Amino acid sequence: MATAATTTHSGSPGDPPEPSYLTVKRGFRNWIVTLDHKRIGVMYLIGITTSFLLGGVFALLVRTELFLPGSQLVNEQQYNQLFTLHGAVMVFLVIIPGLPAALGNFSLPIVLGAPDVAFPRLNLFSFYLWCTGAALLLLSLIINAADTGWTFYTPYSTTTGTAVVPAVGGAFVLGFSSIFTGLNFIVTIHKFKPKGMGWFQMPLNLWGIYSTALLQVLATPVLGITLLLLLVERIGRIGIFDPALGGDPVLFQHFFWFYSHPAVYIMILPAMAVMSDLITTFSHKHIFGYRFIAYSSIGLASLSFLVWGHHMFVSGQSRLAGMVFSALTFTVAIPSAIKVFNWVATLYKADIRLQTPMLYALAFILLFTIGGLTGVFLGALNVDVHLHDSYFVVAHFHYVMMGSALIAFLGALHYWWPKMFGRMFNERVGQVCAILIFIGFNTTFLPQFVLGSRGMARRYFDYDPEFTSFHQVSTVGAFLMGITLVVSFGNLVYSLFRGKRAPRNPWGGSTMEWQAPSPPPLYNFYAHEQPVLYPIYDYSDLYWDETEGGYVRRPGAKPEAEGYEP
Amino acid sequence: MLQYLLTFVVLAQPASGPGAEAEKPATSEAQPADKAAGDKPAAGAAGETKPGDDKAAAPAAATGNPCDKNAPRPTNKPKKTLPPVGPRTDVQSENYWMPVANSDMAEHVDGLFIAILAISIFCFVGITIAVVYFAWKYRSRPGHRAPESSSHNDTLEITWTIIPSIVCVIIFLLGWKGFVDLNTPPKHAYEITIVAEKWKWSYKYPNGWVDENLHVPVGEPVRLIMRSKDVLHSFWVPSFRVKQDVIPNRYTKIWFEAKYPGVYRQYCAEYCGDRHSFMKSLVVVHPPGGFKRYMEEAEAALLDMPPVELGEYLYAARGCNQCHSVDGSAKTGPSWKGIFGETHATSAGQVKVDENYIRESILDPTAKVRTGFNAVMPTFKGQLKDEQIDGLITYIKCLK
Amino acid sequence: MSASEHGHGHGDQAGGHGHGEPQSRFIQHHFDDGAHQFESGKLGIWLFLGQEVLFFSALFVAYIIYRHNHPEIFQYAHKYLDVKMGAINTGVLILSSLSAAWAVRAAQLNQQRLLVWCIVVTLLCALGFLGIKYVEYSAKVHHHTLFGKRFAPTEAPDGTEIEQPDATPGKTEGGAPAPKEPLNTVGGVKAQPVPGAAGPPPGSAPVVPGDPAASKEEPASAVSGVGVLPAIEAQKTAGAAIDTHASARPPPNTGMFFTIYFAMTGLHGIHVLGGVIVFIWLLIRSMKGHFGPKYYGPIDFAALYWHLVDLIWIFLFPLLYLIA
Amino acid sequence: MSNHVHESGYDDETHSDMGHVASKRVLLGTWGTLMVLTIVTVTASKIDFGAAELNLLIAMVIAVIKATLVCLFFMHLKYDKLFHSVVFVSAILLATLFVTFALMDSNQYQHDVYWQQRDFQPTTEVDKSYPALQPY
Repeated sequence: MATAATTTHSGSPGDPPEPSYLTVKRGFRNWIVTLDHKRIGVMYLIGITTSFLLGGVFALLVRTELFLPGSQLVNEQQYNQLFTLHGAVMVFLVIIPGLPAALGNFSLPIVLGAPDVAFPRLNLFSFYLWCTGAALLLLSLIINAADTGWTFYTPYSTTTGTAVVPAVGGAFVLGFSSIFTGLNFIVTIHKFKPKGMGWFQMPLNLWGIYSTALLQVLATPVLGITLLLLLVERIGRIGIFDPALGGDPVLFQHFFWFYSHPAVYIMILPAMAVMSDLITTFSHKHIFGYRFIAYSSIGLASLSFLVWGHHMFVSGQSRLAGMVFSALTFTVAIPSAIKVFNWVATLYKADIRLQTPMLYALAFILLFTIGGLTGVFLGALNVDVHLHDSYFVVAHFHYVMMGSALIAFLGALHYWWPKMFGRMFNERVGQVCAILIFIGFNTTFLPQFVLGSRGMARRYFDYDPEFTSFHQVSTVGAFLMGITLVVSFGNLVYSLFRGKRAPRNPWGGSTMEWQAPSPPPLYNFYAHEQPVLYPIYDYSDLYWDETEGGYVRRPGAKPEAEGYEP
Repeated sequence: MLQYLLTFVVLAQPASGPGAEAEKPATSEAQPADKAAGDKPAAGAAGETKPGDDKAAAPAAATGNPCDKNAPRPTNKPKKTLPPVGPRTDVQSENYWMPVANSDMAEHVDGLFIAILAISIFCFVGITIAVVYFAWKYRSRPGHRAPESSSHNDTLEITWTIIPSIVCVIIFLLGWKGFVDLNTPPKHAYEITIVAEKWKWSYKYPNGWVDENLHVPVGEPVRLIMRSKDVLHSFWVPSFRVKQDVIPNRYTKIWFEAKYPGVYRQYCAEYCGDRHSFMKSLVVVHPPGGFKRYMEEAEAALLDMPPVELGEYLYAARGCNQCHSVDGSAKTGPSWKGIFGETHATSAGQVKVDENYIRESILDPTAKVRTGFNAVMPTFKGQLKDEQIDGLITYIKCLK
Repeated sequence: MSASEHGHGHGDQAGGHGHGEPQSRFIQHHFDDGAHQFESGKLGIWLFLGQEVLFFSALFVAYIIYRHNHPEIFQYAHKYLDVKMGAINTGVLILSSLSAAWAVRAAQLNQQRLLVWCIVVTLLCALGFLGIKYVEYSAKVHHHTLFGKRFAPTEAPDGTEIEQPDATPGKTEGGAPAPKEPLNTVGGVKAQPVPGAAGPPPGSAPVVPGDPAASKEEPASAVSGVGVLPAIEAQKTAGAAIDTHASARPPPNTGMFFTIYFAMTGLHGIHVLGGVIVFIWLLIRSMKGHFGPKYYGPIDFAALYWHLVDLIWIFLFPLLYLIA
Repeated sequence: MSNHVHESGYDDETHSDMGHVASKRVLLGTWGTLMVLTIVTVTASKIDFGAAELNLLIAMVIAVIKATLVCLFFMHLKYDKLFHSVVFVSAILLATLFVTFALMDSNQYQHDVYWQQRDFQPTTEVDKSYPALQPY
């Protein structure tokens, strides 16, 4: 697609030759039926941030309730509904579509220099599926929110009187939105790579998105069939999971976790992908161990199918299966460790600029390390017997989901914000927010490790008095983090109106999206300015240009030589 | 702890009174309880001892119709009560991370936990120092250029792949060894049945006593056979580092051996509905001998009711209802309705159904088998005490 | 997984309108040329088929686990299915697979009339398949051999009358009627807890300090704790025929076979319905002459999807119908 | 790309510009074999081969043969890009992985399951204690 015409970048004097994708067709109707991947990405972003704030409100309600033992705000059933919806909204609505659909949709075609994704109408259809799923979840919230936990374990989910069917229906539909997004991205990466960009000249962001998409396509259907069987079981009493009719509740757990473990890798792989790009851009230095990071992404994707049993060590799974799954779980720890070591090695002898996205990236490395290491506790069989379904697990998965995937989402959002909306956010406020979120997050979830190992069970409305002090520290941390998140989103939205005009390349990125004007036109590049594939992660000929207010390539920079290996 | 011992001393007097015969089995707790697969179920803790003041209970027959369940209780005999459970003794623990460890397996788990914790802190501190140091040393400042550095180094990559793999394999093996111990209870463990239902645990002891707290002897392996009546629950005692889900359509088993007496907390760990956080109980680990006394108390309390009611309870508790009906319909065994006093043909000729025949067919069922039924009834010799047999006889007598 | 959304998934892989000669009007703007769009569509449909395989995989897992653990149900219940109908259905689907493959060939060789005919044959076979399925389902409903609690056949597969233990519907899930849990009624005589029957009266039950739940409800020391477990084991070991004439009656929980039968064939039927909708849409477009050697993507992808539906039936048929 | 492609069966060089054209001989041949195999599998199920597993094994072998035939010839996998076969086969491998692990586990704990609930009637009816709500 990208013809290799070398062009010099004329600055952006006066009005640009083509209107940007935001202004090309105004009006609500044009946005609703748009096929442009950037607009769909922005619509996803709006949907996801609102569901994130909604999920956050549920989280803060749960934390306030737990400030003291006994009932403060809500009774036990409402508490159960609160944590169920917090789980369902955050997992199905925010974090699974978050990085792949919102930011992936926006960045994938531009990084490839392509005008759009492979199947634009399928892309819009996925967004409508996401909206239907969100509507169904809200319907469940309005009627009588499901109180089964986001895992919908039977036989409780088939015998409780709350509105489980809309919630399960919503998750079912959201599954298909995720499948079609994954399918779209795999075909785009296969068929729309520019000339000269082979598999090992691709930015690492695409490796992450590719392995996530593989997981989305091959794992999510099992969630679809599981939730379909759950719906039919609850309404039609077919008896496949119902112990009285011969069904087996542990079989439901096998079905559910066969999807849900690859799902946690759907959440973390795009985060790792973006982080690889972020760290190398802000270290102004080539990545260390490109092949190892690329292979570990694919390794994680394939190993994630083998390990789902470690969620079921104490749930009636046999001893043999427990042993097999525990052994396989440790193989999954290795690729993550390789990635972290390679990122730290990238920081060695670099030229690090601690701007907001980089602060989020460094926070990601530290929080993901804690998250990964606490996973080792839960992988060891007899330690997991004690720690399973305790607050230790709650802290572990919040470190990996919130601490890693959400922080990476914020980092990537700040990284691509100038490109998406052509505005620069306030750097100082962004940095302060990043640090406060890091502090707030740790105050919230570090005490929960101790709570868990001391014997506080998960999903508890009331707890023994000796755990009170830990819960109070955690609640304070939760409010600090909540407020800072709102401030950081406010900072971004404020920049839409008052922000400084963004240059094409504010951070000095070497990948192709920084050659596009920000915000890019409808087909990502001006007709006369087709993108040139420069060697990625080679920052030698990028220098800061005052007039442009951003990084510019030296005019003589030669495009990528054939078979260049970053 | 003192108050706890006091209540034992006061109540324990009658048990060691004149009634205790010599043939009480030596290690009473160790008797395997009503074990599955047909081996001889023993009578649990209490042997043939009869609480001293039981003679007073006999007069129920003297005061009129024995079948009258709500006959007035003889006033001079107060209702037997069991000692209340003391306060928890596991609030403080010397290990910052874990509650007090109360079994060898728990100590093994603590050891592995601390080992992994050390490795994790070492790795985390190493990475944090590296990140902070690099971020500071190579921070971008005027005149600072990123010095030349290689873009990959295979030996380094191989080392930081091999080392974590070896550490992981070691942790896995240790974890697995502990898990295998957790899943292989010793042969002679004392068995307690646990039934979990929505928001309540019931612990059923071999002598028929059902309690809402788990009472276990110290130093003895105890095996728990658990099942649920409705949704998933999970039996978790943090001090024993033991957890196992309780599933509606099957038995799940777990075992532990308490090392120190005391009262420990027990939780439900698998989400099971509204009052999930209130579905908890206490594990009372009795000092040596204390458990046997508690079981005797429970046994005495269990027998302290009019014979006809005791007979009715045993009809259901000991599974007689599986084969004998009370509404006249024949099942695997003959119905008990109205058979008292009639003569029936049996394998040993015509027999009048009276107290002796009933007692004999309970203790030696195959002696005189009713014609038309096959001899499949298991014997109850040694399982039922005399008052229990009298209770059953009175109950059959009252079944008109 | 509604068919329309799946159908839609196909459409835009090679959407676009118009009939230009060098570049068919259906080539969308962001593709280089027809081949690029076709290859993208082909990869997209293959990923979709991979996803479908996994979508059905959970049902095959349920089938294999329940058959492995309770073969007697499958031996007994599969006789209710009519092998003749199943075989006809397999033949019908294989024929429709042939006509779908032939339609692709016709499109590639620009034989418009043959293309239309092949699609019509495929559609007829698909509707024939659904018709036969409808006949089978109504037979099942008539014989009350449905899933879960609703499995209450009046006669066994070989026609012999099944003696109903008692008319109450609740009791029919096979095997002897499970008597009520003796926990809360002592020998069926009294409903509420027997005061003091098996332990101290509620008032003086060993109340755990600070736990409100204990005293309020029925004392935990209710009846028959120890009786439950050994009673079951005693029966299993004592060899007493639990029920003298169990052999005539269907094995317990036979409804499970039909749960899996209806889940598998129902989901497969929905996919056949999806295929029918896609082929009707393709019939309309091929009658308008949209397809030719330059642009036959939709036909090829619909045919691939159809072959997968046939593939799944090829596995369903022996697993459900041919259990010796 | 010549618009007209001559009729005589498929030959390698005159592909239509995009995909491979399957010849009539291949299509009819595959169809015939599939029908024959269906008849074989139906008759095979009527003969009793001793162990029940043997029956299942034979039925599955025939089904796999039929499936490969459909894949190779009807779905053009034989003449198509390798990556399409990789995707399809990896999906099938994941399905078999799922089957084997779930079966391994379920088989291990089966002896604990009391299948015939003699004494046990759990409440499968929906808990109506919640305010005025039907279980939908």
